[in-house]
Amino acid sequence: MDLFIHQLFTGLSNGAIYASMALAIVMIFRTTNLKNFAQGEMAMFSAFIAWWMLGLGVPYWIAFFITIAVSFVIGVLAERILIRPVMNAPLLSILIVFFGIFVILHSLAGWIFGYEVKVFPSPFPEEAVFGTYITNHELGTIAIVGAMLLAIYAFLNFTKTGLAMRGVAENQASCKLVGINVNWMLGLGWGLAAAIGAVAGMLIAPVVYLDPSMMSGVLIYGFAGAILGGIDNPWGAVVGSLILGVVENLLGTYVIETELRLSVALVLIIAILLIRPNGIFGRTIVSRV
Amino acid sequence: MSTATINPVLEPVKAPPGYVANRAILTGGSRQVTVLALIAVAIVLPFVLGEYRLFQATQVLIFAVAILGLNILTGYNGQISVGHSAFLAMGAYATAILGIEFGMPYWLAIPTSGLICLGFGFLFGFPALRLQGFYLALATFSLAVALPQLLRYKGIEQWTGGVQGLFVDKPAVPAGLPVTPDQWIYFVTLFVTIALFWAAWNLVRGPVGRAVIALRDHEVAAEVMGIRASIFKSLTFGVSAMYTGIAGSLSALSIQFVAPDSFHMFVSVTLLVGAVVGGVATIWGAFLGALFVVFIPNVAEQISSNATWAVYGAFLLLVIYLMPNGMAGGLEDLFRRLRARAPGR
Amino acid sequence: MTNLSRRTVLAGLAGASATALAAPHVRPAGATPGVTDTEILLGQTMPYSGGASGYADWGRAEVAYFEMINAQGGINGRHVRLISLDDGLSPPKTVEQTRRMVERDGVLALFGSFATSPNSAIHRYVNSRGVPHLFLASGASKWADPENYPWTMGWLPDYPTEAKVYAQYIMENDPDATASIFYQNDDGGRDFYEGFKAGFGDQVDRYLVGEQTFEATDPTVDAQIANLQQSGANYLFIIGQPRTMAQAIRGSYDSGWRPNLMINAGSASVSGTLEPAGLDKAAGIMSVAFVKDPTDDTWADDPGFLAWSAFMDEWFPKGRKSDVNTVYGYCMAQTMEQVLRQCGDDLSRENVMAQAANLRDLALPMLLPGVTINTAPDDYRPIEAMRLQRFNGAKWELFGDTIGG
Amino acid sequence: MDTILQTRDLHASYGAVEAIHGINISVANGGITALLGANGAGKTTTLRSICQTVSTRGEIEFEGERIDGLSTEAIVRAGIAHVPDGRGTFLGLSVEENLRLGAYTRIDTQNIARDFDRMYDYFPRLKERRTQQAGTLSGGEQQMLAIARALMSHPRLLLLDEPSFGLAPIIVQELFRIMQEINVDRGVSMLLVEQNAKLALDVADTAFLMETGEIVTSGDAAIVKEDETVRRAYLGY
Repeated sequence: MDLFIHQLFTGLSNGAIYASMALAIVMIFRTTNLKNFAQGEMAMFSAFIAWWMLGLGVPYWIAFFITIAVSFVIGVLAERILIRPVMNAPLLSILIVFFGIFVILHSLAGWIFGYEVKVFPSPFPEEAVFGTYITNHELGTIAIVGAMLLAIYAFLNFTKTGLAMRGVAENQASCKLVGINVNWMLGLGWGLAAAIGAVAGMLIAPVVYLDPSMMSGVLIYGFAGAILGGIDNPWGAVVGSLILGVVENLLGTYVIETELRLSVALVLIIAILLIRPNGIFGRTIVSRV
Repeated sequence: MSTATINPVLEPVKAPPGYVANRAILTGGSRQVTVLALIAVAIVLPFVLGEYRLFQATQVLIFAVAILGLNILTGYNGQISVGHSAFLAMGAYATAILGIEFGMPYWLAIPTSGLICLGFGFLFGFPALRLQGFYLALATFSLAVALPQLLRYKGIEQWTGGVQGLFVDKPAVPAGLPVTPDQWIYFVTLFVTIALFWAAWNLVRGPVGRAVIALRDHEVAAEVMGIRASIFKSLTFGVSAMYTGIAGSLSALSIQFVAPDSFHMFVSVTLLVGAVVGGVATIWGAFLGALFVVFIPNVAEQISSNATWAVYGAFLLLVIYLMPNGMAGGLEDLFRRLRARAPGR
Repeated sequence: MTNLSRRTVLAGLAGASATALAAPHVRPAGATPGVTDTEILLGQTMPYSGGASGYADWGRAEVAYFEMINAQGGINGRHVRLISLDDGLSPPKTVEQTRRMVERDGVLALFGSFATSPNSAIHRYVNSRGVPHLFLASGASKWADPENYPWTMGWLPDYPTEAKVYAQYIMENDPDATASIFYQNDDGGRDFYEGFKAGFGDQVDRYLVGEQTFEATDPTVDAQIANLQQSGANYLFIIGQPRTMAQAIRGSYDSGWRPNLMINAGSASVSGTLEPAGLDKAAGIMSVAFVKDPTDDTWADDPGFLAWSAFMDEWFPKGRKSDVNTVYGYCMAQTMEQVLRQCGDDLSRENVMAQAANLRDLALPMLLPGVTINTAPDDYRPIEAMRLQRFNGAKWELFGDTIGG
Repeated sequence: MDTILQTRDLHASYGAVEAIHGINISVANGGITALLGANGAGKTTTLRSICQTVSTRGEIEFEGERIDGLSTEAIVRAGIAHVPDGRGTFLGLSVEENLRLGAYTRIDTQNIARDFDRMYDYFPRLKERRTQQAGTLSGGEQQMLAIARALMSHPRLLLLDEPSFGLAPIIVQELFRIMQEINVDRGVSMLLVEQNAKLALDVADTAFLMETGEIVTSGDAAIVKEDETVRRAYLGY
């Protein structure tokens, strides 16, 4: 029983990490209908920017917010410079551009900052408040992910810009016809996703340590979690990630050998997708002809 | 004329899910001459190139087959797979295990490995049918992640060699042939490549190919025309897996070693890069893509050994921006422009 | 304008691949490949890209070392050039790069290629071709097989032997304890695992109560640590990449389990592993050593250490002195240097192998006192001696006698 | 009656293919102008040209100002709303969200609330389905939604592309009745593209007739309607 509770908490805190990444993925999907798999490397790069500033003696929270702002700008610029020219190209070309961004950021980070693992500080105090099952940083991560979720949900559902963004993801031509500047919305979506990714990177780095490869695993899990829950839905992405974190741990503990748990988790996700093609909480867009 | 209305004809030109199909640089007789000339060059090549260059040429052919396999699925049928490294691994391991456990000669092991991948691809294609776009990508990706893990699994390591991998014997040169083993594996690869490209060339132009392309461009309409989507798509998946599996088999014979690390999911992305950079839904693009994925990393390493992959990524973006239809499309544009310039044509 | 630039780029691409294809392969007829009157050519593959890039300074230190030797006049009047190519730890790429170096660049020998599966991929190739394949940066036991693979020789103490040291330590010093193991699910990890089990001999079931693995892609390993904790073992032996090892050290501490930890020497870097884990949490960790730890001030006035330090300052300023991989690279390059010096002017591949198998009590400046390199035609294990060390929260402290050797 | 929209020598093309070849049309302020013609005559392209969603050459003047060369968004802000062919509904959004997007360019919050009520008055069915996903609406309801969405931007000129397309006659009648009502109540000028010429000529004041990208004739709707030759040759009834 003790082991079960322990694994449950561990799964939840892992799930929160996946969820922070999943939120960035959902954000960009909600604006552009694209699933940006360079998102993880963008988050990694953001974390390095923060680390660099902390090294210069900038206080944590100032570095935190500057990093978010810088990442936002980088996101907007990435959309403008790298994605805009291929916006009307087939999906595959865009995928390859994502891959290009992925390898460039990875390689540059290694070149500039080095490949050895680095300690990234947590903003939360180290003394555990709630026993040994869960650290303060993990609790803090869950709280921040929750706050981001609420903010994203409110932004998308209760603001005009958020509504416009959802419109852009669905039908760019119609958006122009109601007077929305689609280009700006796409840029904004990339910027916000990069900003969310920056938060994710800064939350994940203290746990997995900072190095250019820090996101390689998290990205897989983040995507899997987002797709499991429903990639068009921030709630679904978070819940999907938490489920993935817990189920994966329990599988690895009680059912199969740990080395197979990712494979089995992915097979389960596919099985679920076969039954619910838009994820557990995903919406199907009905179209009556 | 009745008042029954049909929507206005003029629609903005939308990009199809893949690229415009079948861009042919050359047509008719001149094409045949070119192909024959290329084959002739390919046959002379091993007697001109040094050993290492010959090895690279073999790798280019192997990658071309693997990329063609992916292209059949992704380019012609519009299904994106980021899991083809799994079929590469399957073909390679099948050849290794058939040789080691059953003593099967390589010339039998190559087609057998292909058939095993065909079967597996077909079976995988069935559930994959229900998934589209990125969900299919996730499913195939899972395959690429899971297979190396399975290959390392202790329970089956007596066959797979587990984390250590397996050695594969190089095909023996038939008695009396005045070629080295390296030249022989090149010729075996060349023979298989020509056969598979010829088959693909005919396949996409025949009724089956038209059905597959129709499914890509408009599934519902194709079904109305009587094309059984489920069978065709699964079959496409199978054929695609077979091509890539055969490439894996050739790769095992030429590298002489298979290990789980050889089939990292990164290889899947490399194949996809080759397909897009070469030109999706082109037969010859696979060759250009193979040249890119084999040579550009080395060129990038020469430019910067510290940030090799940043240079590689820059090359990649450059190709995508400058040649949106891949190198095959880009070359076609180039030819057209040159021809337009040439006086008296 | 766009037309122009597009064409220029195309031409550039075509030009690049044309040069790549047209490069001639020059080899003076009759002579040993890679040897001229003025130069000796060596080759290696390293993971300069991909997940194992953290080890790349091992290779960079070696390249830098030979640059230093060259500046000092080379070896017997010849400069040594080490070609160090990226394989991203992918075996097919290793084969390609190795064949390039052997067949096109014409290296005399391969030296210090990194990791087990890349070296496995070229194991047969180099042996069927008769290319010296020396001093691999891998501790798999299969490299010491002169009968079947006479051209391949490792350098590190082999992994199973290292693992046995830990098992025997537990049995001798804490016979009532139980142990667990947590290893990366790859060839290196499996070597340690098998060696650890073998170290307990027929008592393995009595001692080894928990085992878990991890993948390089696992974002966290808390789940495995929780499972190991459940086993209640007193000892935890961790093998793997520094990032995961640091997580495991921290996790086993934070969870309140706090077993006695042992880690494999390859990842026992203070700056690379223990600092990220937290020095307080790492206090008490055991490992083995055969080189002087560069962060240990015991060696502050040691001439060997000072020579290494001077080398780092002048020839490899970008490398971090706290990174033990640079020490490994330094020592390995010195071993290679010794082999080449012993060869004199007979730089045939056969003689290179013969001299590599003829190292006698070679004491290198950065090897621990008591650790020497010895090889013979039937002994392809250059380093067999090692010493136990314990981390005191600030630095490694050696204890006990030299083991093996 | 003065003119709200005037085109002069307007050309439009899709890539290399020119679809309309220098047309001159004008829309009367406060009136309903019909643009008629067969399939492929260039009617839809004409509407798209006005909104600048295709590339054009020539002049377009709206309320005395040149709008050719402006972005689509700017044209919408200037006071033109377009109900495109295929309706352009945001299928995944709710009915209310579709309407909110229609009012995207407006900042007069109180008036927006009032306009919501007005739209629901015109189209009571939309009110019933306010929170439903727009994709679940029937064709007629979607057409109503498209018109309501366009009106939410408070336009002075409404471009309508085949509002009757695919709808049952009884729905079409209701739709056209409401359109006329809006035209009269709110003074919104309309440029109506229709295949159903008879219907269009019943509500329009003026009509332009297009064939293969050119205007072949124009005039008072009532006269066009009675002109036997025009009817036979171009309108097919």
